[in-house]
Amino acid sequence: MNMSLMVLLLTPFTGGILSYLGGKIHRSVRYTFAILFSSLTLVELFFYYNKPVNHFVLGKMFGSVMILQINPISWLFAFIVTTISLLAIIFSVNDMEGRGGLDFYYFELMVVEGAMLGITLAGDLLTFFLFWEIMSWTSYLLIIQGGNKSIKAGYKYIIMSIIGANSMLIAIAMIYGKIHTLVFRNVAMLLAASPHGFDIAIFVLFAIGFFVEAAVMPLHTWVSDAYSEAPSSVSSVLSGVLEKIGAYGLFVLLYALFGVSLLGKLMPLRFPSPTIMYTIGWFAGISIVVSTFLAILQEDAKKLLAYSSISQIGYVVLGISIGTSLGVAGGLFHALNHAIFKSLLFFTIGAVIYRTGTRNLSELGGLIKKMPVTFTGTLFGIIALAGVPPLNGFVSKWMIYEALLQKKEVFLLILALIGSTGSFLYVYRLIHSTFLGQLPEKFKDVKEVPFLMQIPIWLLSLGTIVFGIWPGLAMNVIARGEKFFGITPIKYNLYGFPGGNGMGSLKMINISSVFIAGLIVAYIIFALGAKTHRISQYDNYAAGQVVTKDTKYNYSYGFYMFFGRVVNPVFKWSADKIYLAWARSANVFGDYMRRIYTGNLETYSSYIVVIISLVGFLILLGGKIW
Amino acid sequence: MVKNILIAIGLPLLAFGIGISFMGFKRKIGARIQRRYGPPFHQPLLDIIKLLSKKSDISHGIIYDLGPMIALGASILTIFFIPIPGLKLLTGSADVIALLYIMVIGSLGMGLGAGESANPNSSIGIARALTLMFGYDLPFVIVIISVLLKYHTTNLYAITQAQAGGHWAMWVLPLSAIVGFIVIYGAMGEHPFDVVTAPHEVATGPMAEYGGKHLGLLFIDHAFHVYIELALFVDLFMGGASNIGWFYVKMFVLFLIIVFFDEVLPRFRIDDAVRFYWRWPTIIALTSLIIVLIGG
Amino acid sequence: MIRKITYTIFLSIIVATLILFFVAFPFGKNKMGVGKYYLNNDIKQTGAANVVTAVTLDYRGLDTLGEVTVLFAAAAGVSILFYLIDQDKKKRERQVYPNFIVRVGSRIIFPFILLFGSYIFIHGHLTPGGGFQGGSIIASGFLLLYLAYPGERVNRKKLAVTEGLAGLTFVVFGAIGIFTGAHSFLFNFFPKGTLNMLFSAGILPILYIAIGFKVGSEFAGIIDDMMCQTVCGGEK
Amino acid sequence: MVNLTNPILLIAVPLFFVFLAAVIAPFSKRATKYLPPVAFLINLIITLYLIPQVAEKGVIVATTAGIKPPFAINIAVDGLGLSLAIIASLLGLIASLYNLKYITEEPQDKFNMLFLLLGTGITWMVITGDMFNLFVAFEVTSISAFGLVGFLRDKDSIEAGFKYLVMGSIGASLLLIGVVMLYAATGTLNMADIAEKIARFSFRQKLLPYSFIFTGLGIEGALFPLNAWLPDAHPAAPSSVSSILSGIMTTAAIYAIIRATVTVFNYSAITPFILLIALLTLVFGETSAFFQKDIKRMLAYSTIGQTGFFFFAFSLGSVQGMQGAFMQILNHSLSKAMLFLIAGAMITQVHSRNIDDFSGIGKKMKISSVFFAIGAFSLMGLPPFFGFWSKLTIIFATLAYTNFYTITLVVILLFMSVIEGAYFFRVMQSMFFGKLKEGTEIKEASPGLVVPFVILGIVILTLAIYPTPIIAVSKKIAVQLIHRAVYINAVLGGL
Amino acid sequence: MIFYVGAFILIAVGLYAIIIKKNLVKIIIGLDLISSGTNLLIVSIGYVKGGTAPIFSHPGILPQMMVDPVPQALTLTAIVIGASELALAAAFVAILYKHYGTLDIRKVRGLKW
Repeated sequence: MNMSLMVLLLTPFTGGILSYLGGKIHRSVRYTFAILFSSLTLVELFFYYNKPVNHFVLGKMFGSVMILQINPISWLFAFIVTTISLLAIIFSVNDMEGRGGLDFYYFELMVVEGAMLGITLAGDLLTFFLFWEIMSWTSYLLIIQGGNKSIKAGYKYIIMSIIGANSMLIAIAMIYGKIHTLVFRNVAMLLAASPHGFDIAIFVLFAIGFFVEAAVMPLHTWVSDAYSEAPSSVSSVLSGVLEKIGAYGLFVLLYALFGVSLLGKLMPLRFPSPTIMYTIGWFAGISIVVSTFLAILQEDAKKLLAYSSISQIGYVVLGISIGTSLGVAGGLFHALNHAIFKSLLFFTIGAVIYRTGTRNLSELGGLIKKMPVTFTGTLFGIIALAGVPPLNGFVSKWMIYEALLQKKEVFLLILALIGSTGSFLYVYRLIHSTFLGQLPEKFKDVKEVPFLMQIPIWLLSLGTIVFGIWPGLAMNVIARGEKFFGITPIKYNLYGFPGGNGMGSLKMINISSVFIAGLIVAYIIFALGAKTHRISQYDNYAAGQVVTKDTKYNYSYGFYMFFGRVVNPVFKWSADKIYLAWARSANVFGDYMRRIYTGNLETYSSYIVVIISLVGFLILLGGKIW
Repeated sequence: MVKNILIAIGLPLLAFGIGISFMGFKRKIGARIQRRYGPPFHQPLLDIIKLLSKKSDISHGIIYDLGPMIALGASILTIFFIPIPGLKLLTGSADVIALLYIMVIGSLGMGLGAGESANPNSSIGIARALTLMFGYDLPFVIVIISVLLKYHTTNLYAITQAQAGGHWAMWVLPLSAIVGFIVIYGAMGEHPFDVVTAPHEVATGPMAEYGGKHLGLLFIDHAFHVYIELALFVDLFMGGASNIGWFYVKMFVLFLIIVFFDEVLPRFRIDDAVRFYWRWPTIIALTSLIIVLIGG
Repeated sequence: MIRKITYTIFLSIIVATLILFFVAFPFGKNKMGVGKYYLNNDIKQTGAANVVTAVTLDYRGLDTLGEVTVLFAAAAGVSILFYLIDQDKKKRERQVYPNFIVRVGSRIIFPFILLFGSYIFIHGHLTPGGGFQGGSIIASGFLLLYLAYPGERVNRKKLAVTEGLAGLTFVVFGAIGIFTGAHSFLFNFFPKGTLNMLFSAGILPILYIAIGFKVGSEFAGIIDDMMCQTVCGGEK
Repeated sequence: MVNLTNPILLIAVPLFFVFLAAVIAPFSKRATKYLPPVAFLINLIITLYLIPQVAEKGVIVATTAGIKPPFAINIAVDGLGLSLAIIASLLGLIASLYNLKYITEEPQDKFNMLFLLLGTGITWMVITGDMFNLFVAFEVTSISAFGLVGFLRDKDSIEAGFKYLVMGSIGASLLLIGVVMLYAATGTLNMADIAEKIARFSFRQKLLPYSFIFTGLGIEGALFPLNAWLPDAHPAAPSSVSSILSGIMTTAAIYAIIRATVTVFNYSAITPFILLIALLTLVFGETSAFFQKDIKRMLAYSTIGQTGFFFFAFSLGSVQGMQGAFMQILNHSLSKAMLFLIAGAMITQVHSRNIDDFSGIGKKMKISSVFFAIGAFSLMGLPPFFGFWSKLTIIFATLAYTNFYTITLVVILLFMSVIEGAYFFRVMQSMFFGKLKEGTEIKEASPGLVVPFVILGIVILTLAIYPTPIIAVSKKIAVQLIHRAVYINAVLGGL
Repeated sequence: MIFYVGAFILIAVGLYAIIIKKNLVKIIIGLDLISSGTNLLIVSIGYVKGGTAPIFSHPGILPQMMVDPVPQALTLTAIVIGASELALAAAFVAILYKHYGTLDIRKVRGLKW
């Protein structure tokens, strides 16, 4: 049984190779292998549902063992990885049809899945970093599948991701230099044994790496381009899983490597939580609010979702950074929930793009009549995303709010609440401009997406409901994980939280049942009234004018333009522009620097003379040689 | 059990009754301020009955129908989480923070329905409504947080209990109460924040396409809405009440003040409204919050 | 001007440091380390009267192999650089020949030059001189011929074969050492003979003869390339 | 019984073939091109035969002229030397196989001889145990390299060749002066003997000869600022030659520096200085590579950067640093050689060296482009390729002691690796996803060109899948190198 | 000692020529000067005061009377190598002249940066 952790890890890689080779035979072979092996991974994963494995030695490197392990938290993230990847594979069967290089695409998709699985299963920093690097460059290859523009986006991504990985590498090397072991448990033990000022540097360097991947605010600039230009299924993997891996990294960093008490020791306590964690919380808070504002003003559906991802991952990071049991649980739970609803939204928007070929919000509209399933999926997605009961996004956000309140981190709480309110604006924009309003004439013949593409939408919509009404399902895993890392889990039951200790109570089943009852009452009143009859979308109030087919009688461009007037002055400068300015000046500097290779022979030979005479000068300075 | 069923049936009726009476008062008082005679006090009820009993009605699609229903259902949901004198109701299932989001469901349903109607006036109205909500939410959450911090609980019923005996939050946290009062204007869409439904600009905004029983449902919803806002403020800042009568009186006084200002103020442009909310109310609310933080 | 002064200063610093370094090893002082061993054991180990030859070919024979290889590489490099795509151009156009005296004189002297060169490398292990010197002298004979008869060419094929065979001789004689008892490259497996006799010092004379041929042919080749370049391919 | 395991055969056999080529050439020019592969193959087999011996004894010493080492030139092969000899033979074999199809210019016979000589000289440099012999081997290498750089005889290659020649000659002279100074000081030329005798000299006394030797070798070893000839010379040569030059020749010079620093001078006090030089080499190399439009020139600058990288690792002076340096040398040699071969194959199709003209050829030249990506990934140190492990080792070695100084070093190091990633990814992007130019007929290069670099690619992939033994071996090599007494005793006391 | 100084000055002058002189031929002359200087240095190192040539031309000459043979052997090698370099350099200059029509190094600057 122990060996099968290796089997679990190798399954997606094998699947990738097989589907690549199978694709050379026939495309159906490719799909079969890809779906089969990714489902197999999921099935294998369920063998470990309640069975942590601590130590599975892969090999020995640099005098430190490379091990695989699985604990409830890594199980949770592995579950996210495998599920979303499986759905993405199913979704892209139809979505990617007709593009070139599909064998390679599936290969990459499964390799990325395997690499992310490897990250969650890693039991030491070396394994972790190994898979991290594999993940970064394979996911780069996925991003650039989306056509010409995506290449530029991918370039940005890979550069930032290399920077992040490298800063992580420095941190790992510093740990290795300090204690000569890289296994998580030993590292935690030894770090705690001898706190030192450089540990803060280690922490910061790690955090940079994770911030890039998780897209926390100052290092988020790759996200909006990469998510929007990549193929839809890739975007959902990126947003649903890749960001979560960054969050997982942060979790490991905070709780498996350093621990709250050590962090408290490293910097004197002045804030509600250890200074470092509080700082991370502020980064998260700022990314929640700022990216919400940016999302509100987007015209591009996928860009909107991309900024929304930054904002939502801010909640995850914020939750993790609070440091209390409730906060951690909230953060982890939100990671799961965000994976579900954000992938769902990327799938539905992907479905819209698949049928209409555009992701410009102002060109779309009225698709509800043509694509009801997609609409339903989007509806569930946005309700969950906005954190409105009774769906899952609400529960985890609520936990984070409560945790913040408990810790009296009120300013962060304000940011979190405001971000959530702001998200109503953009989710409404998203669903309104795509599905509601006027159906443009050119999309008259649009059909619902094929069944294979509906499957992920159905399943994920179900997920938003299930985890919304029965949060205890997820809390089972999270609580066990918290126990594993030595955090006392909060009280919970299947339907919610009994509360206590400064924390409010929540019972999701009551909310949803009363809501349904209210709906029934409203329906009764509605049904008592006269029968309605459907009218055409052009039969509309237009202040006396007649709306004809060629009229664009729709409000969708610049939806929140007036809001833009309020916030635009603030967004004149952005992190992206600053980075670009740095890059430009570095470029100029480098261009000057390389002028040292003048192409002149005499200059080159003079370098030699100068070097030797410098040595000679040094010797002469000393006066004598012998 | 019987009591529970009675509450389940009675509470919505009570809330509706209170709400509809205030709607009547508003029209009457407003008319008197403008030196008109005004419609009869029960005119809103008559309107609702008229609308519901219309013989023909149009529909733009399922979500168009569903929108008002969701709005009404959500309002009914909400009232069960706002304690009335002597009853905890379901406050144990959702605390104040949850309540904030439960209250949003209605707007979402409303927005969906209005969006489906394919009328740009509705869309603009919803866009304004959401933006306005974003605007007043910032001071509002700060106010809520200061109250929660002050009373060390997130349970609305417990907050009400803590204010028993005249220790109203209004007196303890005057600045927060003032901001809360300003926020109610936005939440209820009263002047100067009635840009959402501004009939002269966007033809009553979200409701532009609605008529017949749909509009009837929305009227009922509005009655609930009035009740919710007022009851919430009373529970938060005015210490609830010992019996229904007092509760009603407190709500009425509050409502009276709101209506007086409502009738004499002009209208903010939407971005000015947001700017307004993010400036003074926010600063005042933050001041209050800091006072709470320091004072413990 | 500033450049000149600057670099003069730099270079004088280098010279000064070098001088300072060599103060410890003054001119004329006996600095011998391994040299002493060579002087003492030369007769016994190699049987060559000329210790320099013994060092060059025996103790440091690998250096000499390298040296020959370097020369070979240079010759190949020169012929690469002067290689003309158009083979017809290699045909030499008739030019004005030098005067009669030069032509006839060179023909008379040429055999003597060859003889002298051969003498020098054959007696390399006995007297000052050796393969390189002898080879150069031979090559100078070829140069003389070229000056006298610019229109004629050496047979490059034969030169190349000579060159190759000479090199092969060196390598093969060196390699035989590996298969003899000593398991050592360039092992002097021939009888040492008597000191100061022509047939002495084992394989050293053979190696020197090979080097002589090799150097001679290589230099001749380089001269040929250069002559060809200036006379026939010069203008393009 | 033929003693195949005498390391001197590594020199003798190829030289035999070179002179044989000279004999054959007048009769058949075409026949000469089959000689280098054979010679390199024999060399490869010999080196493989030597592996168990080196593993057993540590250092194997071969004498010349049957005289004991201090008094005659000796060949001393230790782990590092043998590994480099293996790499040199392997790259030589592959590049000469590549030459069979690639070289169409005349005079082929001379080219093949010089090519073989280049490989021989490199092997010679890494196995010799004598300072002056090192100089001779150095000259064999560089003179054949001068000729090969000028082989195409166009404007660029002649200019580059001339610059290279002048620089290389100055370097050789400096090296010679340094060697002579050592002789004046110690009266011997054998490395081990010098090492023993120089121990009585102080740091200051050793500085001048060391700096001469360092500068002389540094010119060939592409150290800043002596490397200015390299970006001209490496691209100007035919691609197979560039692959040898970039892949192993600079490395051989660095080997000589390492040998001189560690074994001969035992000069650990100099490391801060050479660390600075290594860092500057790295920075200037990578920065300049970033701005190149010419693919071969870019690769050449990248070679400078990589040289700085592994020289940096060496200059850390620790066992782990040496280990990292060795691993990076291995990685760089294989990858860079392959990249140059692929670039050559692509240039035969595209007829341009401008990166912009390479856009979209990934769709037509699939094998070449994929292997280009493999090489680039390995060079950048992306897992699971071998470069990842070497990069990791070097970083770990640098940060063995954490302070602001080492952190700054690592930050610079990794920043440069980001730049390297940036330009390689740029090229690959345009290759795989760029638009193919209209009206160009590009197809996969002929199998004669593809097969050699595919072999090399398979070696790289094997290392990627199974890096552990090499890492273990590299550790052994590093330990052996640091414990210089082993080498000295084996040479002086052995036999 | 004057031999040493002479050798160093030759080397320095050679380097000077390479750096300062613009004519290609002068540059290769500089190269030659360096190698000549080096050779002179090597030979003068081997000199032992009052020593004779290391040749056992007649029995009366004993090893103790001889100068160091090693530098002489080294010089032999070094000379050949220097000569080879020079030949190659001259060839390069000839081709450069063919390409550029001038011997001015300032004109030969096709490759830079």
